[in-house]
Amino acid sequence: MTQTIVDIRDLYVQYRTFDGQAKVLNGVNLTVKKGEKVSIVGETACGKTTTVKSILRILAPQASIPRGEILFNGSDVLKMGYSELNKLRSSGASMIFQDPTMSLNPVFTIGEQMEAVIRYSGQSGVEQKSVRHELAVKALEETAMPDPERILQSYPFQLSGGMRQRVCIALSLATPRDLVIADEPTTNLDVTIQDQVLKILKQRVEAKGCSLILITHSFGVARETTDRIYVMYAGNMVETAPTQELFREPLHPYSRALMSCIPRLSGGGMAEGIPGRLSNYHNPPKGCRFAPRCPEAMPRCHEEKPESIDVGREHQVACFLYDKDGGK
Amino acid sequence: MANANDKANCQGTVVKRDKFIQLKRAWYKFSLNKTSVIGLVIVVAVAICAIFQPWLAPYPHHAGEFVDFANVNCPPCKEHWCGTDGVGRDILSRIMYAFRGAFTLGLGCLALVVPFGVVMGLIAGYHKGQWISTFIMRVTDVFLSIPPLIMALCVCAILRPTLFNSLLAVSVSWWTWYCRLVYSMTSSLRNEMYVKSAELTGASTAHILFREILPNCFGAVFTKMTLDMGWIILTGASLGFVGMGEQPPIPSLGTMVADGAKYIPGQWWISICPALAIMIIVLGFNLLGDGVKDMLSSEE
Amino acid sequence: MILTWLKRLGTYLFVLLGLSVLIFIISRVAPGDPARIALGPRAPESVVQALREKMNLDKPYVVQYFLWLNDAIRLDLGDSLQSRRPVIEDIKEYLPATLEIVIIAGIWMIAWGLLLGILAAKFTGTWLDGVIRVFSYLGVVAPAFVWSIILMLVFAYVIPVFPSSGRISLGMAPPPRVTGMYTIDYLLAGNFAGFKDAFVHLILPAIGLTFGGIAQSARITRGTMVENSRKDYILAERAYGIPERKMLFKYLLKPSLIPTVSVTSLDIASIFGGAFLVEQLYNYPGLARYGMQAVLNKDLNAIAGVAMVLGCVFMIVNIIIDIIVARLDPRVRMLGGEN
Amino acid sequence: TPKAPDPQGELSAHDDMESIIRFGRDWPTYIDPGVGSSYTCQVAHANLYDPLVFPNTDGTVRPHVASEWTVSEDGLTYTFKIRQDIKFHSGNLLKASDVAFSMNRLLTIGEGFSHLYHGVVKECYAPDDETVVMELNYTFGPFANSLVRFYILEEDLVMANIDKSVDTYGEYGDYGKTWLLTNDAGSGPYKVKEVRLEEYVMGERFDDYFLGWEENAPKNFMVTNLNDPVAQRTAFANKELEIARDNLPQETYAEIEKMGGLVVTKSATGGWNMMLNTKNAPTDCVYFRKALAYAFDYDTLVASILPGSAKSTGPVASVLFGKNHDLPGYEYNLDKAREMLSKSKYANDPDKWFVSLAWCAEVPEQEKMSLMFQASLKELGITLEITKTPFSVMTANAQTIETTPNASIVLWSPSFLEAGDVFKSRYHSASTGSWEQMEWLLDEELDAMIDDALSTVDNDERGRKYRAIEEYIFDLCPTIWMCANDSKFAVQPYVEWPIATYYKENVPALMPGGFDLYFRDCKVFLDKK
Amino acid sequence: MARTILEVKGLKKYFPIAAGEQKGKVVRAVDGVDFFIREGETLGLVGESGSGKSTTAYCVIGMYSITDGEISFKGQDISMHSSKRPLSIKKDIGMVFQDPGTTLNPQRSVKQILSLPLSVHKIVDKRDPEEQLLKLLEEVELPAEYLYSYPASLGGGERQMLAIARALATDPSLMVLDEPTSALDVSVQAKIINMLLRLQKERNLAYLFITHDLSLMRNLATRIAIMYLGKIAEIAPTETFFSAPRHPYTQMLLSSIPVMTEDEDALKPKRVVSRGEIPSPVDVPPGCSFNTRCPFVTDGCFEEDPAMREVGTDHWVRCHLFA
Ligand SMILES: Nc1ncnc2c1ncn2[C@@H]1O[C@H](COP(=O)(O)OP(=O)(O)OP(=O)(O)O)[C@@H](O)[C@H]1O
Ligand SMILES: Nc1ncnc2c1ncn2[C@@H]1O[C@H](COP(=O)(O)OP(=O)(O)OP(=O)(O)O)[C@@H](O)[C@H]1O
Ligand SMILES: [Mg+2]
Ligand SMILES: [Mg+2]
Repeated sequence: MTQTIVDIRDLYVQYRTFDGQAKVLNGVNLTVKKGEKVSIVGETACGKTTTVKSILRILAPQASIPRGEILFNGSDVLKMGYSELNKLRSSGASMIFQDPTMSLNPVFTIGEQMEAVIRYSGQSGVEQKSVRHELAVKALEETAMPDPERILQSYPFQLSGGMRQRVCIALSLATPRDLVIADEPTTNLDVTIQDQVLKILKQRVEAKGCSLILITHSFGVARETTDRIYVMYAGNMVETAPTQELFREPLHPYSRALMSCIPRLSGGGMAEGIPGRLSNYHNPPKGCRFAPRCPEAMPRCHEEKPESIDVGREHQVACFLYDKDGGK
Repeated sequence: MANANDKANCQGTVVKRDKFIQLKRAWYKFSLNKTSVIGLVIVVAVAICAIFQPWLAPYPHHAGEFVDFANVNCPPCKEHWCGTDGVGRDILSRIMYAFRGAFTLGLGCLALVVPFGVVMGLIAGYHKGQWISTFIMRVTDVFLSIPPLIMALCVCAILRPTLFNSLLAVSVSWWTWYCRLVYSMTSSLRNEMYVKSAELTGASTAHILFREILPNCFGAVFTKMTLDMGWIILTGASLGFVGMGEQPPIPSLGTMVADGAKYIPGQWWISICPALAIMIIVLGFNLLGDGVKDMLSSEE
Repeated sequence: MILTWLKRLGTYLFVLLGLSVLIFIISRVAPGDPARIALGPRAPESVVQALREKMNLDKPYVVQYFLWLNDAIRLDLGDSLQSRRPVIEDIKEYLPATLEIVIIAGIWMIAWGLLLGILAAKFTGTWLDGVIRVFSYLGVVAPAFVWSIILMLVFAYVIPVFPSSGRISLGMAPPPRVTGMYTIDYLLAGNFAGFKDAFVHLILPAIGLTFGGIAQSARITRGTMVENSRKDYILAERAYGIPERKMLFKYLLKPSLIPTVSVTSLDIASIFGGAFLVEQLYNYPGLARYGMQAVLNKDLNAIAGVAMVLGCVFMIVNIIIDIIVARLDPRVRMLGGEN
Repeated sequence: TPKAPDPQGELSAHDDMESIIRFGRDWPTYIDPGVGSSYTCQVAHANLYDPLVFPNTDGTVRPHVASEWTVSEDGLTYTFKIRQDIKFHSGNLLKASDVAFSMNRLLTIGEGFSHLYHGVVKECYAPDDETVVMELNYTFGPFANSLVRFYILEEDLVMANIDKSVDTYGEYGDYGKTWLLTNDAGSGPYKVKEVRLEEYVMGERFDDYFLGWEENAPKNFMVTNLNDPVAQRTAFANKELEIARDNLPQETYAEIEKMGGLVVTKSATGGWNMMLNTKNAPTDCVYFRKALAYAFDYDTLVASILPGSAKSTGPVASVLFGKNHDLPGYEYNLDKAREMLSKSKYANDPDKWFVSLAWCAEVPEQEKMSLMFQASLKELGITLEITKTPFSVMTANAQTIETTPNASIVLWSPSFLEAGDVFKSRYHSASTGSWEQMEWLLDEELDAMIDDALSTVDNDERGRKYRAIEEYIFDLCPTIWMCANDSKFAVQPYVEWPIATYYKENVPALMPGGFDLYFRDCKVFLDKK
Repeated sequence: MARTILEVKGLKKYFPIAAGEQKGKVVRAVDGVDFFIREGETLGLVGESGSGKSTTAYCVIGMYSITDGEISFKGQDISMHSSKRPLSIKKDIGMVFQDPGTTLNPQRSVKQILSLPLSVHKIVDKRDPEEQLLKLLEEVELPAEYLYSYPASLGGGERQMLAIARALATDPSLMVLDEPTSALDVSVQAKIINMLLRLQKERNLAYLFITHDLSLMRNLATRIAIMYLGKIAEIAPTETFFSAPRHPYTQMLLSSIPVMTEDEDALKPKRVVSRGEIPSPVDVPPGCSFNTRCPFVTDGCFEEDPAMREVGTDHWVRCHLFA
């Protein structure tokens, strides 16, 4: 059996706001195996970023984690001390942020930032500046960046969005890692650039043999990049399945509804969209959070929170429709 | 869709609920920070002292033409909580009266400065890149090229020392802050799509400046105003300290500190009490201002 | 790049010109006859009339302005009423003293402002943050003169550890003039006792001047650091496992310094303004006290001179601050800031 | 040969600096006797320069630079014999031509104390090295007494330092004014050691002084700009100040006394005057002025604000020659004040009852007086607007009738000790436009009386005329004579100051301003410090 | 065939660069664009970021004064800046911007926002102005109670609907929609697009619809124009565009789209893989501007800028391959 890199179990996260506690994550389960590429797909504000930020424990100070555990290579991230955590961050997992404009320090050159990351990666032999420089050049070259030397001397604002995102990829893969988390790395990029960046990301991750968590809005991106997909809605993983299987047979009403909304290149008109709005996190529905919008909701859905049910190999869905003794 | 009755109903409730929520939210954010509540309390208390001085002060007439050489330099005691000064006047009563001057100065100055500065800033910001904007902004640079207190002193030097003149002196360079603030906000707000769409609809410049842009500057301007009250009172106190404020017998905080400073440390209360009064009122406005800032900021 | 700076220079020149108009207006709208005031009440009318003509007071204001400006450019600012010397001489004499105080105060302010700001940001929400917050409120709620009075009371009177007046102790010979700043001149002359004496005289007034500035910059530093610490790039750097100390003092501090440095200009303005009262209190013979005397005595040539010179000095300060900001912020440096 | 560093030498230099008398008040702007006239300038003049004659403590004068003098029959020609053993600080001998030069310079510049001689002295020349002749335009009774204000400058030195680039005084350029701002050209007991603008003037002992030196006489003096009462008190406590200025707040004197300082009251030659502008409404009405005079609380003033001061009964201080002792003085009586008010031409015009008053910012006690006056005028329904005015601004405002406030509080003392100077400097039309007369009397009859009295050589006759004039002025009530200027000084216990000793022992001692701080007569006992 | 409502000929818009290293140069945001829109149809304008789509739209609505070219609307010349256009034109062209968060003034209530165009164009129903506003809200399927709330309390999709309502207020015949749904979730997007389609049918509206989402275009547009570096590379009816894309750039774009089904995969051209980035519009490469990325590039592409050629009905391509 392949080794599990990340195992999130029943994670709850809430944010303190002036309207009270926003109960964002509502018992999230997620596992990533070694070398596996998974993606989390969901609409805006469903808690994707919150989920992955909690892996690195870089949540905003208002956040609290009342329940759950996050096992990274077997040890619980939530119980780690500072040095352990630092080790996790410098050599365990790394993260690429959504907005490449915002995720590079504007007043340092790319070179300075890359070298700092390499310097503190815990690798041996990086005390020398020249070594660090070489590593940085190499990392950039691997992302197919032209003229790495020039890039290293540039400030972030001098680069285009695609280049910045490639720099971020280079940064996160400059040193050996077990896991790369990419939070919507291509949302702000053009399709052609997105295509290139995703290809590079995929290729680099595969070459280095590390695992990938890719967050995206787009089923298309998820399909073309990853092996397995988590569908997230309002702080819950409603469904997970290997990519092919999910597209062949989406089970959760939300997955189905969401997929139908996506315009197809092949035409066929637009679907109606999902009625209603994402419910408010301060006062979430008691049972299934999708129940108020669900066309197939049953009375039970409004009362109880559905647990994940195995419906196939690596295919789980959190819906009473598939509960053996539920529903009907 | 709905009958008239229904409509009225739902509108009514919406209006009310919305306003109520808005206010409650504002207050929640404001009161989240206990210090801003303290600030509000201080400011209100000081305002009450100033307004009701004749009824609240132990010796209200001591703020006017009054001397009592039998009671000079009396240290703080039961009768005179802050002691008496060199001609026997009750310092507490005078401080309470002096708050009036401080408020008048602050409010008067803001009343002069804010409308002018804001309009200038709106014009300059909206026309950024055109000569009118450059001109206005260079003029503000000129006014800011001398530290404001020095500018105020120079202006005071040539005017008769009165409250109104010190108000003018402070205002001479103060408007530039509002001009700059509103300028920078306007010059970015004018690129907001809602401004563009108002323009495209064909709305007049006045509408755009005062209805579309100005309301969005209110928050920042209002925050600055509360914080500035403190600054203006401080500047006024500094002017008073060199004898350029209210003239005797009307008490002014800065003048009281200056006059009392001659008697330090023997008769410390003559100077220290008004100095504390300055601190309290300015502290009040600062705390309040910070609270207002938190309240109006979008961040939680 | 050069072009940007040239353009800035043009702006500064324009501002100076505007400033001169402003100062001219201030110095000429005042009531009274400058010639008569200059010569004293008993001078014969003929002498006064002659001076009046010499001072061009009989010409229209516009002409007067240009003549005045022409003189001013050649550093001829007229004679001071109080000292009877050319104002420029007085300025040469006093400016270094005030600069000395402002520089010391500025350094003191920036050092403490940053330190406290960083500490407060680092320990957000702890008691230390609270203490610093209280301190910064104290700093901004009282004007410089109040602090000076209190400092003088405590450190010159109750515990007399610092001198309360003058630039150097009595009987101390001033150093040979090189820069006019005693501390530096003493050092240049190798006289350490003198340096110590001059320095000790600077301490109280300089500290008195900086309370407000320290508080302001501490607040702003804390604010921007806290704000920036939520930025993605800081999260990213943290997520790369860069040690906290390094984060704080390098990756977080540098971008956060930009607003702090930018508002330093305001703090320096308040130091200059405060110096007008504080030098007076400490009987410190600097340009600010000279200016204050000029204001009190309606010595218009001196007021104009002081305002002009302080305007220029302040402008230089602003240029320096611009340069520092440009150094800190590559966007400003390479794209040339807004405006 | 270069000297090896000598710690001993440094020490003795230090000792030298210890032997100093420092007096704090304001900065003596013009140590040039041709220009300056303020009190601290007078102090500097008296110590840096020598006058032709020297004042005695009884108001008379004794020979000084002039060893003797004769007056012609008609009283119009004075012939002075000049001592030949006086050295200037430059080392040159003082000659008669220097005296003539100094007088001509004084008259040409027209500032300082020139008004004492302006119009009086027709010509001044030196027929030989030992003789100076002064010819007068008319007889001037107190001429010899007035010469205490005439100091001798070294002609050659001044001429060598003239700034020719300006032509204010024709061929004399600036008459050496610029150079003399920071240098002296005198022969006095002290010579300028350092002038720090706006700060202080320091003098050091002139060892070759022609009258020689006594033991323990201070080796240095300093007049510094130290006006603030707190600074004064602190400096006094730190022994950085030997003589604290007059007119500090009472509270400060009390504290200085607690520190062991000696506080003495100087006997008054002048007084506290509230000058009323007799040309501006409403103080142009004599009854209105009298109403004001009756509304001033003299008793509280001498009891509480200036404790120990004597009341004034008129313009002339009681110790001066020519005082009219029959004058009753005004008293605090609001009924009388109301009566006067009803007689005034503004009786039915209460909106004119607005009086502006300027008090001198340098003298804090004046504020108390103003406030007290304000309170009692309020009872009469008169509004008093008080303005704290720096002295220099007061001077500037005094230049025209319009800018002169209705009332100005000024401390005034005569330049030489005779009633004549009071009249001439305070009430004669010639003195209008200066701070010394803000009354703007411009009364020709009075002018004539004053000129007449001053030209009277006979002492008794002159005294009689003086008394008549004082009565005349008293009736005009142009001034509220608030009280005598019994101001206080504070002295360190390690300093012996003869005048203070007189004051302390209540020996009548009169000295024209400046000569009271004649440091050569003082002693500093370093061992007591 | 329907009447042409908008015609753009040789439109150019250059922005001078005011500061920085490249001061003095110009941004060639739009560099010679020709197209037309017929009544009731949707012209989709696609292209990468920075290709000049928005600029073209802004020129059409008069937000920018154009550098060169000609725009006519219903036969009337409207090449001038909006401040010089007659009110009737402004009334007839509606505009919806990309980010619903920024197009609505947060300080103004829904009522004020909706009233502005009505009062400016003096089409207020005097008797019952509120009724008029409610009708507008109803038209975009927003509840009446929103009239007194502020944009902040609306969701993203609702805000965009409000923006559409505002554009509809003056009853225009042409709507310019600049990426109206790209900031929204797919579920919301579906709702809005459906609504737009309904409105188009009801009111016979013409849309100039800008997006970079080709899949969306496929389901929406009558004809599609594809822009690259300020120029239109290819313009064709939707069917043709997807079934027979001609321009290498169109192919590159199509091949880059991540899709969900095999059907879609089949539509993607396989010959062209995406490479390179769009060059800066300040330094437009000489010759054909696509020559830096084109897999079929020839020497001629570096020398001469190809002209538009018609390769089928309504199908125009700008490429040397079709010369
Ligand atoms: N610091 C915070 N304080 C309060 N609430 C927060 C904070 N960060 C996130 N939230 C809330 O948590 C919810 C989930 O946010 P999150 O960023 O995880 O969503 P997401 O799925 O990543 O969305 P997107 O696709 O827009 O990036 C949102 O409702 C958001 O408002
Ligand atoms: N006001 C302006 N000043 C200067 N350059 C501008 C301005 N507006 C747009 N540009 C430039 O013109 C080019 C085209 O911009 P435009 O906004 O039209 O692109 P777009 O196709 O709409 O891109 P996006 O998909 O990002 O919205 C870009 O390079 C842009 O930087
Ligand atoms: Mg996210
Ligand atoms: Mg765009």
